[in-house]
Amino acid sequence: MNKYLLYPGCSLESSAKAYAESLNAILEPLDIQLEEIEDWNCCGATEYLGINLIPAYSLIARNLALAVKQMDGAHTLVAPCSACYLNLAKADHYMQERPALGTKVNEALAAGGLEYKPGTLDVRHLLDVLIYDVGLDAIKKKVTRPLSGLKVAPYMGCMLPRPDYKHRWSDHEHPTELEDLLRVLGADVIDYPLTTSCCGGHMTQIGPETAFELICRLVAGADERGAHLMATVCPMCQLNLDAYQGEMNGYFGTDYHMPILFFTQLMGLAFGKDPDELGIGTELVSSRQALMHIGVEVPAAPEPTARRKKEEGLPMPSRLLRNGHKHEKEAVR
Amino acid sequence: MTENFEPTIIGFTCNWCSYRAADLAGTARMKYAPNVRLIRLMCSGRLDPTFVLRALSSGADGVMITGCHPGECHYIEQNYKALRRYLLLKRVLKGLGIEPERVKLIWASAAEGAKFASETTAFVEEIRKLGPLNWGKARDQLPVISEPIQREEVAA
Amino acid sequence: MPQMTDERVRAGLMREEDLSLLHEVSMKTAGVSRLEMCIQCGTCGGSCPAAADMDHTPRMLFAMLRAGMREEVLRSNTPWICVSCYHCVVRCPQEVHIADVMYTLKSMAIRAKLYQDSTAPHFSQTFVGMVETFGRGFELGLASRHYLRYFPLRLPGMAPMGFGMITKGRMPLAPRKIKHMTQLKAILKRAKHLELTS
Amino acid sequence: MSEKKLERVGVYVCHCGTNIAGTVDVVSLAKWAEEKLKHLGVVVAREYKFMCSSLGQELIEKDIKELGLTRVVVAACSPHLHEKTFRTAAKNAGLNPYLVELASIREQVSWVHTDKAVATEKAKAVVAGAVSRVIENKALEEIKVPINPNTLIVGGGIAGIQAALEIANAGFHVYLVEREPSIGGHMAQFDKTFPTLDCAACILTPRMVEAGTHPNITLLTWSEVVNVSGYVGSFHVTVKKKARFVNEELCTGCAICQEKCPKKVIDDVFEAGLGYRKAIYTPFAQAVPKFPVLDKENCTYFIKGTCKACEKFCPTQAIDFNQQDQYVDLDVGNIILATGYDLFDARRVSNYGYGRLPNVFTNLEFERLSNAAGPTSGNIVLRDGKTTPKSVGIIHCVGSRDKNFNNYCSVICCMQGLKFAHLVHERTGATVYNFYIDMRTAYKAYDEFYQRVLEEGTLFVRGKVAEVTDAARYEHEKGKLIIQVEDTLIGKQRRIPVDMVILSSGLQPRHDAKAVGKQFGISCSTDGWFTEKHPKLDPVATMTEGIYIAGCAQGPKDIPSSVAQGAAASARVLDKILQKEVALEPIKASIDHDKCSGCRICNGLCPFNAIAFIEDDQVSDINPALCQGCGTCVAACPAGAISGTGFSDEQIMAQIDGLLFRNLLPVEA
Repeated sequence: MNKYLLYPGCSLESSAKAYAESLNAILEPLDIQLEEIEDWNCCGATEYLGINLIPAYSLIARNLALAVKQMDGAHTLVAPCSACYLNLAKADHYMQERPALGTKVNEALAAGGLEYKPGTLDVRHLLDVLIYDVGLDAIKKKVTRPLSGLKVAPYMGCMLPRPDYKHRWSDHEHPTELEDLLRVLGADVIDYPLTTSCCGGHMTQIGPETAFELICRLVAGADERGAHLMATVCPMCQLNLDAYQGEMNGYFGTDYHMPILFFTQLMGLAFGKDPDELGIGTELVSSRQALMHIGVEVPAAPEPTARRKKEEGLPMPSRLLRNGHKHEKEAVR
Repeated sequence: MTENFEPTIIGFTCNWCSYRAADLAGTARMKYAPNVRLIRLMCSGRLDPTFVLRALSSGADGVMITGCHPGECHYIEQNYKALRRYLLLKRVLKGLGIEPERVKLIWASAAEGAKFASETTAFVEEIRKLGPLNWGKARDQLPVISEPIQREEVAA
Repeated sequence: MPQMTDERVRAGLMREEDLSLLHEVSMKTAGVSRLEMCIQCGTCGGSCPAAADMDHTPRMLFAMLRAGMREEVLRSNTPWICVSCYHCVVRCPQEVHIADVMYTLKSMAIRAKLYQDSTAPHFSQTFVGMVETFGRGFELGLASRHYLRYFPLRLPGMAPMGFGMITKGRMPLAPRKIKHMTQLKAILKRAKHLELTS
Repeated sequence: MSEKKLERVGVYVCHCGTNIAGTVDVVSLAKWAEEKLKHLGVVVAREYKFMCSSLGQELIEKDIKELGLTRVVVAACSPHLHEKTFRTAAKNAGLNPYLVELASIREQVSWVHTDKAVATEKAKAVVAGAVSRVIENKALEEIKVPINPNTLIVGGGIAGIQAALEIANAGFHVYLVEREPSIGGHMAQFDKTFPTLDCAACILTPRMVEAGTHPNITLLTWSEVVNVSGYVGSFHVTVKKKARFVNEELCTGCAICQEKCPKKVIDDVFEAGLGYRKAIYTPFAQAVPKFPVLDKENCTYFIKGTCKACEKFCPTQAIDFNQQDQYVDLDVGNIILATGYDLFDARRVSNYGYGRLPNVFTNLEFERLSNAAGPTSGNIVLRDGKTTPKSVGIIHCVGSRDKNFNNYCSVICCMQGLKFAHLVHERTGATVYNFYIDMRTAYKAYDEFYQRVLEEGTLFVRGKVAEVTDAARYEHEKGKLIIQVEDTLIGKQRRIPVDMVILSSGLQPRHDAKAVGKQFGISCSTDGWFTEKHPKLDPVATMTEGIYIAGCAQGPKDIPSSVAQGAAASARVLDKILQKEVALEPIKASIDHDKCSGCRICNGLCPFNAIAFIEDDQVSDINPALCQGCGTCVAACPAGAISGTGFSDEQIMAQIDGLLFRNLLPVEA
């Protein structure tokens, strides 16, 4: 059993409870053990960095320092929230890039009897661990209720594939990891060019008009392409798209009804888990109707048809890089 | 003592990049610390670590090794060999009880006269901070310099 | 000699000391900002999902930093509109750490008390206040304080959402507090001291 | 104690007007050298206003003759300036030129220091170093090697063709090796050439034909160099002639085989993936040579064992399924590498959507699209093969000037982008946008072309495009490609819907440039282009004697510059050929076989493959003609068996001591 350290982040205790529940439900079938960091604190989201530099990084680094104490052979710190993931990874990265910052942060940590040597931990997002450690093959083996017939828009958001200090993802703009995972679960993944567009972040709180515009782009884009629901990997994305969808509809006079589920909830469903176990039903835009597509009887999965099959006209260039690699990431390595 | 200490430094340059950088610094009349005396080699790959030890044992307080940037060596890749020897040499110096910082490797292209000048001045200051080279017993342990200085006898 | 009127300053005839502005921002940014490398190509302004709401595109802001237009930069709403999506960061051909520069500009604007609309700074400060008190975020507390002050008119529209969140158990009514609050406070106290002295 | 006879050394201090004398006390320096370095053998030290003048040189020559000097030190400027001058002077006076050393007290002393006392002290050290060193200098003789008049040119693009024709027309033989089935290179793929818009084929084809029929040119197409050995004057090269499965003696180039071949293949090379060819093909109608190539991977006969349509219909029985790869050995005196460039893979800029969005095209695709001989007969249409675009966006700097990809400017893209704008405008009447960071239209008649395109109504937007997307936000964007960009001249983000996007993909070094460089013993810059000997004054020579570079292999450039470099390289080769023999600097390493333990440590260190192991004697040996004198092996030999002339251990050790005044005064034991 692979042991990882877990930094759950504040949302998983509150607005993203469903993420926590569904994550718990899939751990056992996938044979992963997550050990929560004791007494972790908030990472400061995108707020603290804009007020004070050293306190902001010290706040983040306290978690890294606490995690090191619990390492015991585990090197990976997993964060399910993209914002938390980025903050933790960023602190680790910048403490190395600017040693002066590292020294100051450690001076502050020393006031609490703590210390963090940058580079000690491998900070990774949950999706990264599931795709690259557990692997799509292992996940596929656990699928008992393929999601065939369910049209899903894969939504990766911003802070996961960008800035991507350690080159963990296939691409900054159109990464295919979430898409690949959903396909393994049997879902009909729609072509969703907005997969890494922004959900508005904290703008729902401070500049709602800006946020509504961004939410609308995402929801409208998924709706136009026939998605039954959107799969997310981040509590903030889920909150913005789900909880503010109603207000957004009011603002624009639209009537979108786009359920937003965590990818772990979809994994749980595909693994045959009970919706209750996965926190399904806690979303404000109900997914009941969408899930009816996989509800009763699972039809035989039709072969996915090529997205742009062309019999005539000029040939399309292959999406593979010229050196035969699928991703920039592999090409660089 | 270190306040007034003027270090003496031997600098090795390669014929194609760093010596030309020094030439350029001259042509452009850039001023830098006068403590470094240069030796021209064809390539930094020619640098035998013995040269460095000889310089340090003959009275130099520091040694500056310069060459073309990685990937720009006029002999294709010999500067990488200089780099490897340099890293090894630092370990040897440490073993001898000499501060490894007394030897520094600097890449400078033929166009980088300004870099050559500023790096030289910076290195002189670093050596000034370290103070005069104090060999202590280390000089006796030097196995590499077997040949005694002969010319003294000629003159004597 | 003509007088240095405000208009002249704005027209680009700067006082000499302001030419250090770019360097100051660069030094206050985490990591290596590479701000001086900007070639004004506009990749950032083109990439920004929220550019329409900004008074200056990030690119213009960087040009203004070069020109030493301290007040104008710190009054700009651009850093506050930035949603930290990092599109500009990964696309920037000069690898400028744009998002981190935005954080720096926010903190400088707060300190200089120059940004006019206090909604965003207040939200950040309220959020940070919660974290400094409890060690964890507290959405309900944050939301109630912030919305009551800045968006009272939004509240009716949001009521169903808030109600839904609470009834579905997604918004706890009481904050959670970490165990070693004293330790966290000590760390932050030292960090703030270091911030002021550096 | 030592009976070693002292050398007779003369020291000459140059004032260089006030250049040196203004900062260094030259009079006391000369006096000091004469007195304090007497024990090293200094018999005379003089100072003079300009040592490099003929009077200064005569002074030295006179002393050599009259005082019987055996060594000379000139304290003056950098050896890179006047070493040759003073060596020649010594030679004139009967002294071996390699017994002269320059002490650089101008570039390294007077020009970079200000305090006269300090500068004079440093000058003394530099002179003492040079005197100590020169004593250890050995008389050396230049090495002369004959030049084989044949030349190898690798790469049959326009640069290689130009070089081949120049040399062939001068009456010397050229082997022109080309990897593809035909010569012509990238230029053969283009439609029009900027800024004059002549048709590329019209100006290139005659040159190709001339190269193909020239009695002094041997074409080796569908071939690659697999081995190179030797040195300037006598290189031995092995070329692999890949099997064409077509007997060149019998084939008439009638093209019936291509017509009858049932197998259609997407042509990724010549047609940039936009068109088709057959399994047996010539890449284009005007190909030189005219013989087709049978592509084994796609041939139905080779895959399934049946078909042979080409063989059946060939009127001259030229198809030969049993043909094997051939290896041809060539002896040449000089080599020109004109291996060209690869196009940057636009898929890597994923925000521009190439490979994902059908109507995003690369520049090379567009060249084929607009080419009358291309897959659409020159009709500029969308990927459906029929719709004419009503609006087109041309994006500059794709993969260039970008630290995420290639850091450098690809030089040709601005002009190419303007050319495309003109062609689109002329043939479709569509609205054309050009998105640029900086418009770079230097060189003759280029900016005038920019003016012309402006006049035609092309819309220029200054801003690097952020993304190309099909995610419409508004009704008028539906079904279009939306180009999102900051128009930096108005400081606003714009979303411009167009039907077609053309990416000006940059130029980058051939994927195998590094390996090819290693094969020929030349280096690549950090960006991967072949490194020239001097960026300004010697742009087509390399650090390896006898190897020249031309065209885009040396860096991005347009057709006129490529042609100029091809001609320049050929002039350098002709110069070598006409000299009949070449003198090599005698700065070489050599191995003392008595000391060599045969450990072979040095064998792998030499980048020029100059060191070989002699099995019979169990020792290593250095080929002096291949050795470039870097000295890495000298420094590495654990037995001290390798010595380097001109830069021997003795010389360098002595110079160290001299610089540190260690040998100045006797030290009591």
